[in-house]
Formats: sequence, structure tokens, C-alpha cells
Amino acid sequence: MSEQSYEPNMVLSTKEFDVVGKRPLRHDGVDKVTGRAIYGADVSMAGLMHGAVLRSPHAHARIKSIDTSKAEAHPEVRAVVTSTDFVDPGDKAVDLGEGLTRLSYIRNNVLALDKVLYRGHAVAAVAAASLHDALEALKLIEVEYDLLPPVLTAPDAMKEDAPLLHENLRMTEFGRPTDKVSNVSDHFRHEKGDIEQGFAEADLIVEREFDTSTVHQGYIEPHNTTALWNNDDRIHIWTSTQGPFTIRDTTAAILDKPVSQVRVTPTEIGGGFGGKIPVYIDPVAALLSNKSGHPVKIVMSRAEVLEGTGPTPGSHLKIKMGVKSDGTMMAAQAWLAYEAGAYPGAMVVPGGMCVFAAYDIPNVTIDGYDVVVNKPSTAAYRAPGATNAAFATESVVNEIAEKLGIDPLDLRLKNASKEGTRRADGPKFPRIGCLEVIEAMKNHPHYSAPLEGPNRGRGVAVGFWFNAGLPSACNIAVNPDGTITLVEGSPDIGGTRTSVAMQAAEVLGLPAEKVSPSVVDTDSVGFTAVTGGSRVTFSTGLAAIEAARDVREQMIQRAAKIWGVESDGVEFRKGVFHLKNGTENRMTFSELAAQIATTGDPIVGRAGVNPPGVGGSFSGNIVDVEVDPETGKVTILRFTAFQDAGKAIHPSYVEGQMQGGSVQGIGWALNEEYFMNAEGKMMNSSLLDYRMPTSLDLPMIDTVIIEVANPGHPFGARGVGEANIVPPPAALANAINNAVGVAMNRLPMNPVAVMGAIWEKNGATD
Amino acid sequence: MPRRVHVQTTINGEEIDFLCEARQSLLEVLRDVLGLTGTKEGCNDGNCGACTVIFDGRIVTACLVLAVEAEGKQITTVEGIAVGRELHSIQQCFLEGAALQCGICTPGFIVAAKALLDQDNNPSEDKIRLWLANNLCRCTGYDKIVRSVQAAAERMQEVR
Amino acid sequence: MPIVFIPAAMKELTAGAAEIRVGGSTVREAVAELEAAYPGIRDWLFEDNRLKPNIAVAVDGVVSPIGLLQHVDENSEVHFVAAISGG
Amino acid sequence: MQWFEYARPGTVDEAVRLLSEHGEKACVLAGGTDILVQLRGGFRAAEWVIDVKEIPALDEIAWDEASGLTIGAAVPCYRIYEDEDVKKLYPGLIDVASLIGGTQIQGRASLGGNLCNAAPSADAVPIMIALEASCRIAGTNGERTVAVEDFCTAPGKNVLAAGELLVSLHFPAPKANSGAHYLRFIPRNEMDIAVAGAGVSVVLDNGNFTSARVALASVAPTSLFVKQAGDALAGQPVSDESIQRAADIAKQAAKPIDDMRGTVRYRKHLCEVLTRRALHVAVERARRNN
Repeated sequence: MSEQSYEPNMVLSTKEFDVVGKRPLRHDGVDKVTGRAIYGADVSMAGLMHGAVLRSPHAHARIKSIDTSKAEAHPEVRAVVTSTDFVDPGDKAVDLGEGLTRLSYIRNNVLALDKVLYRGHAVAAVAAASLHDALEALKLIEVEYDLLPPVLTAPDAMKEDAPLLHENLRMTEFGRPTDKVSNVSDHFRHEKGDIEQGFAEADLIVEREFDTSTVHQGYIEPHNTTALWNNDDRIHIWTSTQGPFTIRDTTAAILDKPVSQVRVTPTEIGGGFGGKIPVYIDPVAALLSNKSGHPVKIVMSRAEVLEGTGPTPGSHLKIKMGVKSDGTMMAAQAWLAYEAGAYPGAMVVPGGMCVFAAYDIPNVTIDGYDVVVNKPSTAAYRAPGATNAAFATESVVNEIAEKLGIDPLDLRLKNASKEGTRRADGPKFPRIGCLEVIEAMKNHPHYSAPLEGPNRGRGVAVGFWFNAGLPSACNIAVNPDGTITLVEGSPDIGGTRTSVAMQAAEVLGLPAEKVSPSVVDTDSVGFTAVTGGSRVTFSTGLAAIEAARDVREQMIQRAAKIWGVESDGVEFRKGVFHLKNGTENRMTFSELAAQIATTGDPIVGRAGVNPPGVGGSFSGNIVDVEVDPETGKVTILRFTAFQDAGKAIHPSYVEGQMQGGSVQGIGWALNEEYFMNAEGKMMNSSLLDYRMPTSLDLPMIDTVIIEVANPGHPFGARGVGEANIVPPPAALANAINNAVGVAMNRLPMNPVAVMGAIWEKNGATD
Repeated sequence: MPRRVHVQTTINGEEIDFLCEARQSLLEVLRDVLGLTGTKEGCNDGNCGACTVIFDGRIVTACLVLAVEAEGKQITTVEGIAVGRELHSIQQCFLEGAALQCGICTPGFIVAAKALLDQDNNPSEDKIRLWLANNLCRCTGYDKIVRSVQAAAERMQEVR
Repeated sequence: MPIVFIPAAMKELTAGAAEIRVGGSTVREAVAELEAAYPGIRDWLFEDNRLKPNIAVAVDGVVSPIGLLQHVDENSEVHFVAAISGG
Repeated sequence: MQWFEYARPGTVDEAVRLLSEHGEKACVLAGGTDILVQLRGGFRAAEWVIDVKEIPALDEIAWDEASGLTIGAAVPCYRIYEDEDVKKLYPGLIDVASLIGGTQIQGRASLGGNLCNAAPSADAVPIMIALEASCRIAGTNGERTVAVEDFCTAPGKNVLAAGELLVSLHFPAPKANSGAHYLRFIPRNEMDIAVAGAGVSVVLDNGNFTSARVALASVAPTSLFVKQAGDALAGQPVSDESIQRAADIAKQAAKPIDDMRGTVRYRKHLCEVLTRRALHVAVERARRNN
């Protein structure tokens, strides 16, 4: 498009502030454009050894023996470890940031004990003077395996005669343990209303099945860690992680040490998207350090990242929806089976909570199955579980709209969830922006723009993510020059130093540039949960607001002391302290800050929060595509992303989240997949063949930020990191269908798949 | 001790010599021997562009160059893009345009974009996208990167 | 009195009742009353004398960070939902 | 990575001497975009890496009307697509030089390396076959010349004996009213391996094909020269029908496999589509050269 008659990035602002909503430069920006920022792999120290991990070449096998003697004899090798080097503290249930799991699962995933459950499963590790030597030494480790048949998909793993990954895994059903040994670790159900009655009252019922492939978060920076097990038995870890406290707690649990003995310094982090929450190599590096007496650094290769860390689940889904002929949704049923990978914990629980979240439907049943398969143990990925579910639901909703001859956005408006709508899992929605997002989509010039030419089509879809609150801590100190230093524990993956600093600045009437934010180690700030769940700008932001209010109160008291009045005689407006009652006495923040040292104690604000009032976020896409009917290749012509941000604290980085999430959704939709052979080997474990979108595969990603204030945040903010990845696959499926008349029910919708669907539609035999 | 090779080269305008093993890549030597850790490793097989450097006037991925090949060459890394305390227009525009989120791909993009603007000060959006297609970014969806390169091109034209 | 919502899959514990009015001013007190009336509720919700880590308490639609300590009033709706965070 | 020694010979003779001295234990380094990945991944072993980029004969582009175009085996892609003679006379070569890898890869990768690597998916090979290119090979017993279509023998294998070095590639001067084009299909728009590719050349005369050549990528163990597809066009009028026939022949000739990049059916189908589309572009180019 050469002439743009519209604004590519719009903010539908509902409330203005002094700092919040502006676009200051990010505080860590200069270091990141000059190459000075220190990421995990950049960490270096005297005596550093390089670690490397031996990984299973088999997807499912029993380990008969591991002989490390030849590797140990290698002249450059300083240490070799296997799972027998862990002290076994016994098993227990632990909650390490991403819900409940068993410690044994995490420990066995870090280094396999008796079985390998996926190709790429870590088996042993070495530390040597150089990485080249460490890699050569890995070849000297002899592992004897008894091969077992692998099972690679949820439907296969659920069969009665399927090979079992865990001989003692008993299914939990409806919240209670059963005696059934199975690859299904959990079966849950949400019910609302009377599903039979609902379908009986429907005029149109659409029922479809869908499959989605395993996909990876695809952060550009591989996992890395440097561990020093010091002579005083304290362990210091420098690592690239979304959750330094999670790494601390998990590593301590695995090594059976008190958390106080583990200190984690989060380095700059090169992307995570949920994938850098679990622990992989940190305890291994710690063991190697303990054995060698040196600090040990491990950096994964790209193949290790793809084969040995947690992608997000592939899934098999069935959706059935019934509507009145006027479009009123009467009943909806979902059957969701997600592949957890090697250990229980597929993202099917949130998938079940999101699958019909956008709609107010009186009768709903949702069944979810958490299924282990011989693939890497899965991890969160941006609105985990929701994208799979929305692909299915939104595809069915689009089909209903087409069958009823109703505009797909009108159908959604008619049934949209709103404040007070009861969700299928029970609670009522608080204030949400579902309607407002859909209305903004309808009103956008993209939706009414003509789309001409053959094989072109337009698609829409909406998505939802709950977002998280969880604990955050923050300290603020006032400097004599009128600036403040802000200390937080949330690794900054996308500009959150600035979005957090801006909230403190707003409270104190300062420009954002007068805040100096730092992300510090686990010994230097109060417990802070992961940078995940779209929570940092909300929760750590709230901590910053509270800490800033604490500073403001102390500053008011100090001004009152200086002026010799009670503190209620001082008023603070826009960065200036005023003496009430008519006099001209005023002090700017800087003027007062300069007097702190001579008028009393240093001023330090602090806050720890665990906020309720999390605001969920709705999102939507309008996408235009052109399909080459001879190759099945999909070209995106135009893409507009919509999302409710509550209040966009820093609109540029909100847009960035929307654009990045959209493009990850596009990659998931069109090309990304774990292409496994029958033996469970990933055939495309490189960035050449795991096809993430390049700059040449995309148009500009236009954005519309909708602001439906979250009552649970002083400025109205909602987390914006995740909901944006949810709609693209369904919107693209819809657009492809609109372009060439084929309903795609499987991700990825790559050229082979689209061509196959076109052939099937045309009845072509060759 | 295995035989090491002595290499003389020029990095960011400074003559440098180092010892390396023949099997070490330029990326390894930049990062581990010379401490120039601004050049990042994302894949080590030429497919992500995070290790992009300018090598005798052309951008290459440093993971696919042997360090011994640096003999007598002129190399520019991200550390050599700013002039003294003055950020390059591309760096400034990346900051102003919010063209980075996690920042791990940023050095590669900045080096690649500089090489582009050095040879074409008014590239089309398509040309920018094609030129940068060997640089993967997973955070931004490229929109703000492309816009920031366009903005830098405009700014560099104004300066001239 | 607050209303505790019983998920369909748990209704066999409550003789089929889906919504139960109980006394108490915190979730913990409400659960204690519920257990007294319908033994088995605690086993579903608790492990090691605390709420299972994969279960969260939502009062009036808002997931409570303090769980069992959350105050409930006369008209509160109490749900036990899955605890999730995200990516 | 495995330990190896490095040598940078300055002449063909010196390179040949090193290669014959170390035999199977030596490998040649030009742009390194394939070989370094293979050495690092352990797919290939070498104790000596012989860097041939500084040998003048491997590093030059030369054109004259009588003998045609010579491209040194180690000349990186960007120098090919920035060369004025190549731009004017061999647009088909520009097609491939500008689509191998991305900008960074094109700063290093060479046509010679693409050929020696002998991947079934090599993008440069089909167009070189279509352009009737030949390979100048130096060895201890002097030089020999091999047609490009005879150079690769199996995936990763070629006709070079131990001690032999590919020096340069030769392209005959383009005939009047000729045109060529390479078209590949990839799921992304850059940075991808051809699912299938078609390199074609045509020579026209008064609305008829005088001759044509068609070669395919990624649908056989080596780049596939489909002589019968080109022969079917010779003497035929330039028309949708004649082009379609040639495309159908290409499709029948393809012997692809199922893998992560495509199925047999899909790849055979692509051979028809790509050959047809490439021929139309080649015809357009031939007409413009009138």
C-alpha cells in the first residue's frame, strides 16, 4: 500500500496522564544498541570452564548403563556428571512458578535417571577447558540403551495399548486421583448449564476436529548459565531467565540446599515467551562446578534449544457449537487433548479456561486431557494453551457465521462476554474489553476496505488471555539530585524497566528519565515471580507505584518538617510540594531531594505486592491474504492487530508486544512445527528448517490499542504480553477459506497442507 | 598444546593481533578471545544473523567465518558503529522507534542495516526487508525495525 | 452468607448441590463449614494442610492472592479454579 | 569442533599439491557456508582445511564475447550479482546468486561451492545446467573439463578425485534471442531450502523455440537435467500448449522423496508449475533480448 489513508498505529485512549501513555526512550536502550549489554552467554570470569551436555539419540529408552571413564580420562576434562550426582532428597510436590509438579520430574528432566523420554533428553555433562574439548569428550561417554517404542501424539498415547512413559503415573480425574495407570495424567471437566438441552434448542450445530503441531517459542538467544559453587558452599548462578527466583528455588530444591545458599543473578535475556521459565542446565552447571572447583558455563546450541527445552504442546481438539438461526449461541462443547511431552503439565488447563472465554454461552461442557508423549517436556508459550483452543473455536465460529449469513464480527458482538458473564469454569468476568475490541475491529477502515483480485480473502478472529498477578517487590531510593533509583526483580525482556519506571515517575511527578531502574539478583530484592503471564507492567508496576507512594509520603513529611507544619499541611501536585494555606512556599521534588541528607534520614520507599485485580486482555485480528492456488503458498497482504491494554503505559512497547505476538502467531499458523519422524527424531531442528517468519514474509503489522481501564490498577493497565498470539491462526484459516474455499483444520497451514486441501476440494487425484 | 595461528587484522579501525586455533570461528574469537561480546550467537550455522559483522565491506555471519580468515581484513562489529560518544543514526532511530525488545538480535540488525544504508541511502521497504531477511527477530515482528531503518535513512539524508 | 460454587465434577461430594450457602468470614472458615456438612471436600482442595498449588480461590470473579485467608462477605461468590500464570 | 590445520595456498598448483598430499583428510574452503556447518556438526571430517579464496583463478569474473563468461569457483554471490556483464547477459545467474541464503550468506557463498557441495536442492546447479556451463578442474595430471550436469554424482558426492580442485565455471556466450530463468519454491520468502526448483533456458527464432534446456532441483539425488523437456520444445511454436507439454514432461521426470519439506506428489506438482512459470519468464527475457 503506497498511500496510507489511515493511522497504522492507533491508541484509542480514554484517560491521559503526565508520564503514563508517553513514549520515553528505554533506560537500557543505549547498552543494547551498542552491544554493551551483558547477556548470559557474555558472562566471563577467571578460571571459567565450559560445559556441554550429552543428550539421548532415542525418543524412548531405558538407560542400562553409563560409562564416563574415558571422558574423565580426557586431559582437558575437569568434571563429568550424571543423575547419580544428585543427592536424592525424596520426591515431593513443588510449585515452582508454573503450577504444581513433582520434583522428581524436574530433576529427571534436567538429567535422566533410568529412562530417556525424548530425543534430546539430557543424560550426562562434562566440563572442560574449552567448549571444543568438552564436545569432543562427550563422544567418549558410553551409554547403553534398551530401546522402547515411542509414542508421539496425544491420540496415540491415549490408546489402551499405548507404550507407557511412566509406569507409575496414575491419572487424576476431576481433581481426584484414580488407580488408572495411563499416559493421561489429568482429565478435568468444566460444566455449565445443560449441554443436551442447549444443543436441542439450537437451529444449527457445527462440529469439527482440529490438530495443532508442537511449536517452539523460538527466542533468538539460546539458554545459558554460569554457575560457581563456592568454597563456602554457596552457589552463585548467572543466567538468562524469566524467573531468577524460580531458578533459585528449583535449583535449591534439586540440589537439596536451602534457598539462601543459592543466589541467582539474572543477566540480560534474549527472549523467553514462556520458554525460559523452566530449569534445565543451571543445576547441571552447579554440579560440574562443585566437582571441578571452577565456575562452569553452559550455552546450549540451537539444536539443543529445539530438542532439549520445552516447546509448547501440540494438540488434538474437537469443538461442537450450537446456535439459534439469529446467531444466539446456545451450547458449546470442547474436547481438548494436549501433549505434555515427557512429563505431565500440558497447557490444557488454561486452554480449557480460554476455549470459550470470548462468548456468553448458557450451556457448556469442556473436557481436557493432559497427555504425556515422547517429545520434550513442554513449557509455557505466550498465552499457553489458548492459541490451540482459539484456532478451533474461532474456526467454528467463522463457519457458523458463514452458514447463517451473518457478518462474523456481528455474530461475535451478539454473543460477546462482558462484565458479569459467567465463565464455564465458574466465576463471573470482571470488567473486560471483549465487546470494545470487536467494535474497534468493526469500525476499523481495514474491515471495510475493498479486497479485490482473485484468490484473496479476509479473515477475523478474537483471542483472550487471563494474565497473572503474583508477587513483585520494589525499592526506590531518592538521590540528592532529584532522581530516583528503582530496584526490581523482574528481568526486562521487552522494555519493562521503562514501563515500570514510568509508573513510579507518574506518582512522583518526575519525567521517566529521572528514574534509574535496575534489575537485581535474588539476594538484593524481595521475592518477585516470573516475567511471564503478562504480569510485569501490571504487578511490578504496582509495586513501583506503591514504593513511589511510600517515597511521596516520606517526602511530604520531610517537607512538613522543614516548613515546621504537620504533614497534612503539605500538598504534592505534579512534582511540587506546596505549603497549604495561602503562602507561596513551594519546593520541587529536586529541591527537597537536595535537602534530604541535612534534614533527617535517607528516604527509601519499598513495596511488596501480590495484587488481585488482574485484568484479562482480549485481542483480535483482521488479516488479508492471497493464496497461490498452484502452490498453496499464503502471502499476507495486510494485518491489523487489536488489543485491550487497559491503559497503555508505554504505547510503543504495547504495539511491540502486539506486533511480535501476532507474528509468532503467524509463524505458528503457517510454517512452524516439530516435524518428527516415526522414531521421534525432530527432523528440522535448525533455524533453517524450523521456519520462523523473516522480515520478507510479512507486511507492516498495524495496531489498534483499545483502553478499557482495569479497575484493579491505578492507571487501568492490563497485561498485554500474551493475548496477541491467540487469534492469528484462526484469522488466517478464515482468510484462506475466504480466498480459496478450503477449511483448514490442522496447523501449520503450510503450502503442502493448503495445496492438499485445494486438491481435495477440486477432487484432483494427481 | 595444539598449534595456534597468529592472525593480524583490523577490527573497528584498530589493528589487532590474536592467537587462535584454526577451528575457531571469527565469532568465537571476537567473543571469547577479544571480549567483543556485542556480536551474539543465536544458531551458529548462519541462519539467524545475530553474529553479523562487516567483513571487508560486506556483511557476513561471523559463525561461518574462520578466525584465521580474518588475516589482513577490515572488520566492523556492533562496537564499532557508534562514533566515539555519538550514536550512529541507526542506533538512535532504533532507540526512538522502539525497534528492540529483548535486544539479542539488535547488534546484528544494526550492523546489517548500516551496511545497507552505506550503499543505498534511500532503500524501499521491500529492499530493507530483503536485505534483513537473514536476521531473525522473534520479539518485534520486524515492523518497528523496518520503520527505524527507514527513519535512519531519512536522517542520514538530512545530515548530508 | 457466602455461596460456594461446586464444580460439576465434584457434585457427588455435595449430594448434587452446585451452590451451597455457608457461614464464615474467610474462605478457610467457609471450607471448614463445607467439610463439616460434606466430608471429602478438604481432600479435594487440600494437600499438606494447605490449598493445592494448582488450585486458586476466586472470590467474586477475582483470583485471590491470599487464598484461604481471603475475606468473604454476605454475598460473596466463592469458586475454586485452576491456578495459571502464563508465558 | 574437530581439530584441523588451515592452509591458504596462493596458486592452483599449490592447492592441488596440498589436496593430493592430504587426500581424503583435506577439504576445500571457499565461502564456508556449507563446509563449516558440516565440520561443526560432525557430518564431515577433515584434518586439513584448504582455503582457496586467494587463488586468482578461483577469485575472478571474466567475460569476452569469444569465450563467454568465466566465474572463479570461489567468487561470492554478491560479486556475481553486482557484475555489470553478468547483469546484462546472464539474468538467470543473477536469479540464483541473489537467492542463495540471505545477504550475509551471499557475502561468502559461491557457485562453485554450491556445486561441489552437491546437495539435491542446490539452487545454482539447475540454472548452470540450463546455461550449458562447464567446470574447469585442475589436478596433479593437469586440467580437465566436465559438463555441470555430469559433475554431481550423488547427494554430497561429485566427480572430483582426491587432489582435484574445481577452478572455475564457464558459460558460453548467450545466443541471440535467448533467455533463462531459475525459479524455486520455498515456504518462506528467504532463507529456505528449495522444495523444488526449475532452471530453464530457451533460444527463440521467429515465434518458435530453437532449443531449450530444463533442469530441476530437489526432486532427485542430484540436480536433474530433463533433456527431453527441452527437446520437446525445439522447433515448436512458443505457446502455452508447448510450454505446458514441456512442464508435464518435467513433472514426469521428477523422482522426489517425501520429507519434511514436501511430499512426492506435491514436489512433482511443483515441477510442472515451476517449469511452466520459469519457461514463460525465460521466453519474455528472450524476447526482450531481441
